[in-house]
Amino acid sequence: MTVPFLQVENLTKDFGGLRAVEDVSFTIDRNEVVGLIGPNGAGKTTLIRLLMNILKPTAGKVILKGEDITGQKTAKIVNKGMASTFQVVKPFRHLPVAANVMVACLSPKTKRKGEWVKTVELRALDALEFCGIADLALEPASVLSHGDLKRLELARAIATEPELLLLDEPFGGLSPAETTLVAGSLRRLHKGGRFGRLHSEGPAMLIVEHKLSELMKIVDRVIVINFGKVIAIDVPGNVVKNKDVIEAYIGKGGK
Amino acid sequence: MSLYLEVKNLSVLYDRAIVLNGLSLHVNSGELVSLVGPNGAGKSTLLNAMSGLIKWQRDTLKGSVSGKITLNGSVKFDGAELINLPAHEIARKGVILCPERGRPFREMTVQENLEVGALFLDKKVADDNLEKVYALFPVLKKRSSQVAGTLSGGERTMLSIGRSLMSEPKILLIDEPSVGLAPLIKDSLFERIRDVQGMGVTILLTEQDVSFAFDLASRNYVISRGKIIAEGTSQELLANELIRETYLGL
Amino acid sequence: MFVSILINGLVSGAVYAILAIGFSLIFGVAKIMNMAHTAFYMLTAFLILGAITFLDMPLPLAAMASIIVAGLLGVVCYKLCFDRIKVHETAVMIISVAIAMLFEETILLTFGAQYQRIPPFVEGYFELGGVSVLNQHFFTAGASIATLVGVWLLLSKTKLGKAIRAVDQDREIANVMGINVTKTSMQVMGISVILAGVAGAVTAPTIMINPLMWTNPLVIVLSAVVLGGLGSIKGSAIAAFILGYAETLVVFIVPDGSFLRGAVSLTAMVLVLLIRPEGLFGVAFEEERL
Amino acid sequence: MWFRKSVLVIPGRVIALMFGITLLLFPLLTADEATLRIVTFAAIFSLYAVSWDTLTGYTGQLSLGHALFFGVAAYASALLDLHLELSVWLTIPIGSCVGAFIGLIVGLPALRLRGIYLGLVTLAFPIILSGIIFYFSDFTGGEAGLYGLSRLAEDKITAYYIVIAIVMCSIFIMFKFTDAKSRILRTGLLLRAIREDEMTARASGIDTIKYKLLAFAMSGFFAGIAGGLYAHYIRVAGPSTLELTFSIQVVLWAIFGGMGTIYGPVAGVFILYPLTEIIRFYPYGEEVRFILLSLILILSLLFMPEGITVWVRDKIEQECTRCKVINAATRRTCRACRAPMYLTKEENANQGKE
Repeated sequence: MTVPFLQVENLTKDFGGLRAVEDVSFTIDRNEVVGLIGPNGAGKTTLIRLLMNILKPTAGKVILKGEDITGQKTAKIVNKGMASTFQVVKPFRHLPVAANVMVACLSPKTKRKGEWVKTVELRALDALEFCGIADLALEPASVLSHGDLKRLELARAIATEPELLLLDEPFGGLSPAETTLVAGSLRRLHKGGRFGRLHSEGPAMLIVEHKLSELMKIVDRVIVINFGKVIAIDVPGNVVKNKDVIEAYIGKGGK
Repeated sequence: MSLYLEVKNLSVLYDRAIVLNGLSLHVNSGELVSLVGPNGAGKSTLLNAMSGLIKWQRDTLKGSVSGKITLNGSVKFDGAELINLPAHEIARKGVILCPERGRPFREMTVQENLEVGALFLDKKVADDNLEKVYALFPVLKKRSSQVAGTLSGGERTMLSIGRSLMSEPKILLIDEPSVGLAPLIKDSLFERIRDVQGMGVTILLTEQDVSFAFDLASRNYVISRGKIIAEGTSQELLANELIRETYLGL
Repeated sequence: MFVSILINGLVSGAVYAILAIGFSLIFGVAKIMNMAHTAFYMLTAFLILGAITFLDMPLPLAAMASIIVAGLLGVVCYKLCFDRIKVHETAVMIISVAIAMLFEETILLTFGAQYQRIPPFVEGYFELGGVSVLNQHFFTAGASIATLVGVWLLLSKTKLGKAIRAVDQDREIANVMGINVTKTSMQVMGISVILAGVAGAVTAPTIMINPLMWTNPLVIVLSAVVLGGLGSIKGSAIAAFILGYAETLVVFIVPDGSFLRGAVSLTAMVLVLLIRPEGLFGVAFEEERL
Repeated sequence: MWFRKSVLVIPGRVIALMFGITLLLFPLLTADEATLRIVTFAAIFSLYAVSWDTLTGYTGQLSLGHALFFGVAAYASALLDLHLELSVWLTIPIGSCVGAFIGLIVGLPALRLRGIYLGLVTLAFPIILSGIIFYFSDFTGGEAGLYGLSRLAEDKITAYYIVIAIVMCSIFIMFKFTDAKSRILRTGLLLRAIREDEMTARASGIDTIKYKLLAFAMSGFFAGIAGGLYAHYIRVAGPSTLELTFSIQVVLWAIFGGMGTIYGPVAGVFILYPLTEIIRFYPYGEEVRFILLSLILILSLLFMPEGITVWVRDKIEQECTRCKVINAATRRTCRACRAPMYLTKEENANQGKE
């Protein structure tokens, strides 16, 4: 039996009296795209922050490539190959867009002999180009619109050359056309390869999203959580038919 | 029904990033209108702009937090122009904001929180209002001497609605009332909002939870990227396949 | 020994508490790090001295007048300086340092650098547990505690007090609840400086006054405010008492080590902050850390 | 060629260059020892102010007790000089290393604290240390301090050149260290990123703890050089170098000049420090100099809250909105991409109206 790429065991998080995430366990394989859905306030964002150790879990374990990474520094986790985007985008506002991505290109993980220092700018530009905002590279990040910020966040995450990418609402606030575009890039990214000087390892992905129709097209499996608990893990086709899921989403009346 | 609140061509820019893009909407007297849309569509910004918070941020913080803020357009309420009024004047005219997650004054007790809502009113009126709020939200009465920071999510939302009711509002702007609440609490909050409307208060609320909003409101706006995309009753909007798929995600 | 530690600690603790409350009020309401806060305390002491020596006023009247003048001066400073550049928080802080310097140097110029004495409000002393305690110390302690009670009543019972606390905790929400934040900020500046003035007036007779006497209390007040948890008015008052007692104890244990007073209370502050980064009574909200 | 392209066409850099040349030629302009002394002190203090700016202006770690690094290095150099009789060329580097080490120690709380909390903790350290120094006055000289240190050089002019050379090199190193646009050292970019948003920096895989400690150590090291030079120049290391006012002074200089720019603190020191010294020579100058100084500070901050150099820079320089190259404000087209500059000005003015 092989070790799963990411294994989450009984992850739990309390905020004061509130249990935001309760006993969540699941696994993600190296070449999978997994969706994470659930109603507002179900604990999806908290779960991602727990995985990245931005919040400290109350109990439970996160195991990446067979190594327990619970409680390790966020930067270290990123360098082990797990990167994430955030729902609330906080760029380095006064730095140019390109510099925002360059910071990620400077992380130790992306260090490769010789070419490292020389190609930082170029690789940052390639990441921006991949996300479709290369024309804004010199503008300070504070002038970007919401949609562009989302793409900047994606560029920043893929510039760390992750093997597992956690995306928190990558389509949030994007127009339908942009959504299709970004979904396309995600699919290309998942296949892996080189985009200019940017090296993609074809990361596995965990995508939190509300736009189910778009999400269902790109994912292999879906995890549904509600009130911090996993209520279903299944392929997209079955999830939409699941009684618990329908109830959680539409509400008890089933209106 | 008379035209009560009218927003025309409202634009908000943070630096050069457009958050609201020439948005227009109106609310009639006594109506309950909902505003649905995804994260980052500009719902909260709209309510903040209407309640004068954006103007306050522009004048006081001068962009030290999120860059230069530009605010244009017109917000007319009951015939008066609000856009250039300071936030406290707007509140005294009866347009009150209930912020997302309630934002109670954490270190004050529940009763003090409520009293803050009526600071600019006479003591006697304030006491009457307090009675009314306690009658509407018995749970607040039970917790009246508890520090607001210890309240649960649902109680916080109720406290913020109660606090706004203290200032004798004509129109309530409720920001995401149902966010992060359990279904049972959602249901009871649903009833309370109905009660508030029954008291003759006009309500404009924003929601991400479409089913919650559509059940509650008589008319809905769908907002995306700082613009109103569609307007109509719940049935009309749900019948429109395109809107249902792309904007509501149902 | 025990009695005098008790009394002296009480006196310095109460005075620091008044200063710390004033400081944290204006910091909470208007986000002004007013480094000139204790300069107003020094200023009031010298205003009293001036009123007595140059205008021949009786002491209580001189004290009242000085406190009011200081308060007005505070509001003027707020209007002329702080209010106009409140966006730039560091610039506000530096301006307040400059104002403190201005006060210090003006006083130096008019009164000179030597230590001076102000007559006590009440004469005589009192035997307690074998130690003689000056009546003035009792007066200082009593007046300080009365002021603290007054502030507490103001904040918890009056409309203004509720408005102040609301603005202190969330300026934006207070604003949309119909409170005029700008007006409240100015009132708080007045109150804050008047508190500093009261502290100056009641302490002045117990110490030798000197134009440089504002730096040491400033350090103590800053550490009390941080120790209590920024933004917690109650916390800063309690921390002020703790530091007041710590300081008194040090003076008793190491009699010729008055230079250690500041060092010890600051060490206490550093240690507490290392264990609890949000201060003794501050609240850390984990959800909001990101 | 490179020099003509990127230095001579930008007014700010021309001013910096002229300033540097003036400093180097200064002893030829005047033989007055008092003036030379003032300029030497200004140079030492500007290094001190720049080291504060590296830490607070660039990395965003508020330090209100910077005198600690300065004073510790001054004392360390003095002790090494008096007890071990080492040469000046050893005491100052070792003293600065002690400063860097202290920087690391102070940096440790920085990992848990931020903003004003950190500022207050740093403020506490020099005061605590001066308490200790008074307590062990036999070893540390107490109130009077340690005196009779060896000179930097036998005559004043050599000493002046030693100071100027060391200060200029140090400031240049720090300029490179903090320059976010530098292509050689990437630390500047990372430090700016930490100041802007530490969490995002961490999520980008940057070990922010390491870089914060690096900033503390660098800042401590260069403040230490300034402290060592100062101690050897006046031949005394006393508790005044640890005073609260000395910590606040550096903040005044740097913010008056312009925080987050290396040239700002230098300009701040070279304007304010000579001013306070020169006023002394006038009648009543000694008494009113600090009153005048504080009035100047208040007025300048009211009108130039971001600092004097930033205000001047915005008047004489302009960034091309298309290619972000710095141009003189007088140019009508960008020197790099030929885009018209006056258009961009209008665009900026119209921005709010769309």
